[in-house]
Amino acid sequence: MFADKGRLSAERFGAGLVILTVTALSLCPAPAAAQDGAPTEADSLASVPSLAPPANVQVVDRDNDRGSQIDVSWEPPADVEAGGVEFYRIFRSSHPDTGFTDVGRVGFTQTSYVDAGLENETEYYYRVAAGAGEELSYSPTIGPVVSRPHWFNTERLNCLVAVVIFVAAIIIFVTWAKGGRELFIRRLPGLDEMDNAVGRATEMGKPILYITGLSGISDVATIAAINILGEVAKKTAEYNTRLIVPCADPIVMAVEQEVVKEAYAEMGRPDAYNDDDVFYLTRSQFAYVAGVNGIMVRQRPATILYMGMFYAESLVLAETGSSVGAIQIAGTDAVTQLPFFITSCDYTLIGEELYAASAYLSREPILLGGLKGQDTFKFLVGMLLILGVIAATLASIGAIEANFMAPLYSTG
Amino acid sequence: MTFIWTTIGALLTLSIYSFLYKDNPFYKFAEHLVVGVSAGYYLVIYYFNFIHPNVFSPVFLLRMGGEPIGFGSFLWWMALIPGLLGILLYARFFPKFAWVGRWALGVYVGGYAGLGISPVMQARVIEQLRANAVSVAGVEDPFAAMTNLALGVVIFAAMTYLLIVKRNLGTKNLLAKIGVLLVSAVMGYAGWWVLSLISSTGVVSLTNILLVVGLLGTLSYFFFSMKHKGLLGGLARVGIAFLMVGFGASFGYTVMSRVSLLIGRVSFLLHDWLHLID
Amino acid sequence: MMRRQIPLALCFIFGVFMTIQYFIPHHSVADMQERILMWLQTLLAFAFLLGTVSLIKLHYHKIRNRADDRAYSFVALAGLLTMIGLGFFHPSHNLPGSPFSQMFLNVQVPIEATMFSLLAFYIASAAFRAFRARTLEATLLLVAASIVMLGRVPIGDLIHEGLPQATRWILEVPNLASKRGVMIGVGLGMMSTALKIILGIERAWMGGGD
Amino acid sequence: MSWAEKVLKVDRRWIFLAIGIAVTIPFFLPLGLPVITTPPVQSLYDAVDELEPNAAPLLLSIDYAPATLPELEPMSMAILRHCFEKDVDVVVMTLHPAGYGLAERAVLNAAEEYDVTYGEDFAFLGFQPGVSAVILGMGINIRNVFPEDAYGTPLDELPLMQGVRNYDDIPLVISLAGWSAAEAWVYFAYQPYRQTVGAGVTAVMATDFYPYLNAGQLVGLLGGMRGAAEYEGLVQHPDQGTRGMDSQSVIHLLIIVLIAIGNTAYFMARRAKAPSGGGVS
Repeated sequence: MFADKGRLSAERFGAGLVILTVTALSLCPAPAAAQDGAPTEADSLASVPSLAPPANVQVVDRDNDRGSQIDVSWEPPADVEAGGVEFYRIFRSSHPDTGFTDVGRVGFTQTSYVDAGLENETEYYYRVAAGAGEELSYSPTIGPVVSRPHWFNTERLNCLVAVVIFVAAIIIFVTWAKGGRELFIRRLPGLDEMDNAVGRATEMGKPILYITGLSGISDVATIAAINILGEVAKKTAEYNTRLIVPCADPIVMAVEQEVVKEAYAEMGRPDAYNDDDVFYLTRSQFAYVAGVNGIMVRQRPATILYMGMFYAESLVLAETGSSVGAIQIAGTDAVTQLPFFITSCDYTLIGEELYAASAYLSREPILLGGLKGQDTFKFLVGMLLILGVIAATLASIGAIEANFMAPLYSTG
Repeated sequence: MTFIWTTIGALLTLSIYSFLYKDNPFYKFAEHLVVGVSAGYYLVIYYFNFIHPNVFSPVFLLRMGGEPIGFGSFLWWMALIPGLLGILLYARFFPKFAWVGRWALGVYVGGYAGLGISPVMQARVIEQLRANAVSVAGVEDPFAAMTNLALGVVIFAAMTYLLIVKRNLGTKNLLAKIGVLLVSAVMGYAGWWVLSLISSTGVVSLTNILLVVGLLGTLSYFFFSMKHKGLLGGLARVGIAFLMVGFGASFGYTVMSRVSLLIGRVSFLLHDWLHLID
Repeated sequence: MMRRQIPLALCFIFGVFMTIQYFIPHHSVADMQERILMWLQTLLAFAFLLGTVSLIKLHYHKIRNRADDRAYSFVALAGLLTMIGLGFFHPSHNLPGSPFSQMFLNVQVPIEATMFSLLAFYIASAAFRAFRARTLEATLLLVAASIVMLGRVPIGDLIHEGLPQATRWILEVPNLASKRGVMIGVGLGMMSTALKIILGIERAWMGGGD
Repeated sequence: MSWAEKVLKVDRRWIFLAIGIAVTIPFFLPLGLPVITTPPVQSLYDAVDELEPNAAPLLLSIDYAPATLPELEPMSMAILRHCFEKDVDVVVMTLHPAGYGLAERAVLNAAEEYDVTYGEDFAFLGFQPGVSAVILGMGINIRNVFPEDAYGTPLDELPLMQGVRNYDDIPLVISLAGWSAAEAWVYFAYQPYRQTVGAGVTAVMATDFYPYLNAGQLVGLLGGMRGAAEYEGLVQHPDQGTRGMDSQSVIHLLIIVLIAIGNTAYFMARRAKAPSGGGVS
């Protein structure tokens, strides 16, 4: 029900589709197979072969998969003139001679098929037929072939190496920072204002509203926002200012209640914490907005903080907040919503700055060390980009034969 | 019946629009109603989509996805685990045992944090790097004309800025101002002409150079552990410029669909409800 | 030990498993990963009761304390309890035309759609208020937004035929470069935050106490 | 207070009022701004236009939900009108659980305007869950997925469905969706079966679909309300899309004008405050 999530979920759905295909491909053709029955030698001889069969049929275990899949590939009939192929059908059996069933059908431009839903470590035989209308022309039987599951996706080797380097960089700098080094961090103007914003609310005797967006913990941005909430709650506890946190996700609510309670306890004011100020509103995007708008116009907070993942609701919230005269500081990694916060808020943390914020506010050496690790990796990314551009350019003007950086970006 | 439901929807629609004027009882009513209704909706939907099929049905009814499963079988235990973790969350209702709830949160936070590493490296870093590691020579450039024009405008703007603001030329009187603008315009035009000449050879792709410089600049802006001075400072400023153009584009791009939504609501009121237009 | 070490250990174990499963296609690991994802979603479903109790408590307190606008708290509770009643105790709650889906389609959907459409008003007022050529950066934002806005409607074609082309250029060159930069930066921030959670460096989520 | 300062401090409710008026007026007084047809819309129109009357039907998959209704419903109306006008048979279905009522509404409303009969000139198959499985399954035999239409009539009893087995008998599929359903048609109908597919998507999604168009995986594309307006222009039946485009144009222009007024006032006010001129910061 999150509008604007369209594209995001479309990406996720893309991955889902692939999984679905696998099941669909294995399920759907079943009725068709029943209709066609198993082809026999007699069948293929009976149909007058104006069509040539597919050539050079090959079957191999599918690489880098979870198992149960076999790649079938072929070449178009040698004698294409004999008649236009309209489609190919793939037949499978666990015996070389009998029991072939129709497992799939593809259009004439395709020359491969992934057969899924098989038993691992079992021998299978295949035949591929070129078809036009009612006519089918079968290839010879190919096999046996056995499908096996794999323990490592070699196409993701580059990603694994990158993850290992990244983890190493973070751990090295965190350990280094633990040794008590002074670490520099550049100014983040929005966060410098945090103290003033809390102070202003205290002076005016008005509450502070803290909004962590609509996402759950599954978005890392929410975790970053929760870490920042801990620092903010310490300040409100110190200044004795009311902190209101309406939540859109019940688990986030549970965690945020703990975080705020802990911050108040740490500042020696556990009695000032009120469970009713960190509460669940609703998961529904614009129902949540309706509720928060109501809180804004009735409680008139002096300061509003938006941290975390936001969708289309960002501007409705920020404009209502600005109309009640609140100082607003936003921080989000949602690229599409940043422009709206930038236009309506006093300060905006852009993208990665949100993740740097908890280190910046707490000044804990360990967290600052992590930031240094991030920067190191970022430098590496920049260098790889330059190298990649050089390689691509050399390859396209023909100075080198192949783009030597390509394997680095391969995607599995 | 349909008309009654439509009228309810229309009145609620008007109640929300009344908020544009100011907070009022109608808005308060609609707001509280939708908060309650949607919270209830999600409770029901999540129960029937997750708890019932994944926990209740297999554990108590011994059926999973329509298939019977054995009591105490592997699948049965696998269905019991999320049920137990879920019950742990309710320990919060009893302050003495509230800490047990952390076990469930540990699983939840850890599980999702784990998903925030490898796929993120793939999709947000490697894929983006691949898409942006473009060749800057010997490729087709459909945007060449626009890029040249844009760079010409940038030269013009930069000249004007440098001459008027930095050098204080032309702040004295109108004539000087026009002179400075003219000079800048000529420089910008010349720049555009030279660039057009270069890109017409088809050897260098200025567009792709811009893509690469823009990405490097944006990345530089996000350096935290170094002062933004010198080369880094310059690149970061370029990065900010690109960021701002990007944000402006996102803003302008979104306006259309938001206006479509408003048109949709107006059409609902005037057409579906009042039948004022056909 | 039970109170802090076990949750941290669970967080570490599940975090590491979910990190490395990405590289292991084997069905035993893939099945486990799908199962864990199901657990996490189910856990969230359980948490909705926590949320609902929080909402009820809030409005119950308002009513008990005789807050000024407690009448609306009755409205919220009525809406909530109606949906729960129709959802759990009315047969066929998920069929088209059932009272549950009627409430959803004719109460929740129009209100949310209208809230969403408020954006058209706010986008205009935000543009008027904030789009001022105060600085170079603000000017770039303003110019890019104006060109893209005009380049996408018929009136833009009438003003200048180059506008749609300029719009595409802005979207596919400077916009793309900057979006990629933000994405890469955000990716690094995400991974580093996730890593710190898994390693137990960042443990705010646990709250306090022993 | 100078006029510039007054303008800068204007109550934003005046702006809201202006937007409200700007969106409503074109509903009553259409401006009839010319909508220039873009190539992706033209090619989709041509694909429909080339279909033979009273022969193999067009399959229209109305896959949108209420949230994207304003942008996508005008498209379904325009396409349905085009078909009914030309006596092209249409089969309508939906892949979105919330799309059932919307699809039915569109097809019945369009049918009312023409002299067409259910079962002979058009049919409504209803909803089936499982996006990719549905699309793939229909490639083998539509009856495996939709044994009967939305009202319980077996497909064989519908005259226009006789002889329609699978994609071999459907010259064109059009999917109208505000989510990934349109992509699913490319992946699971075009890729395996080489079924000709066209799509209509929201304005925000449109740019993501250009690669499919360039690669020939889509025969044509309608993007957002503007795409609908262009199609309405081609079938010469201006309706919601065209009217919406008037409102769109007016509001976009209004926003630009507001920005211009805001900036003029801003510079006037600043000049008034700092008469000595000098360095601009």
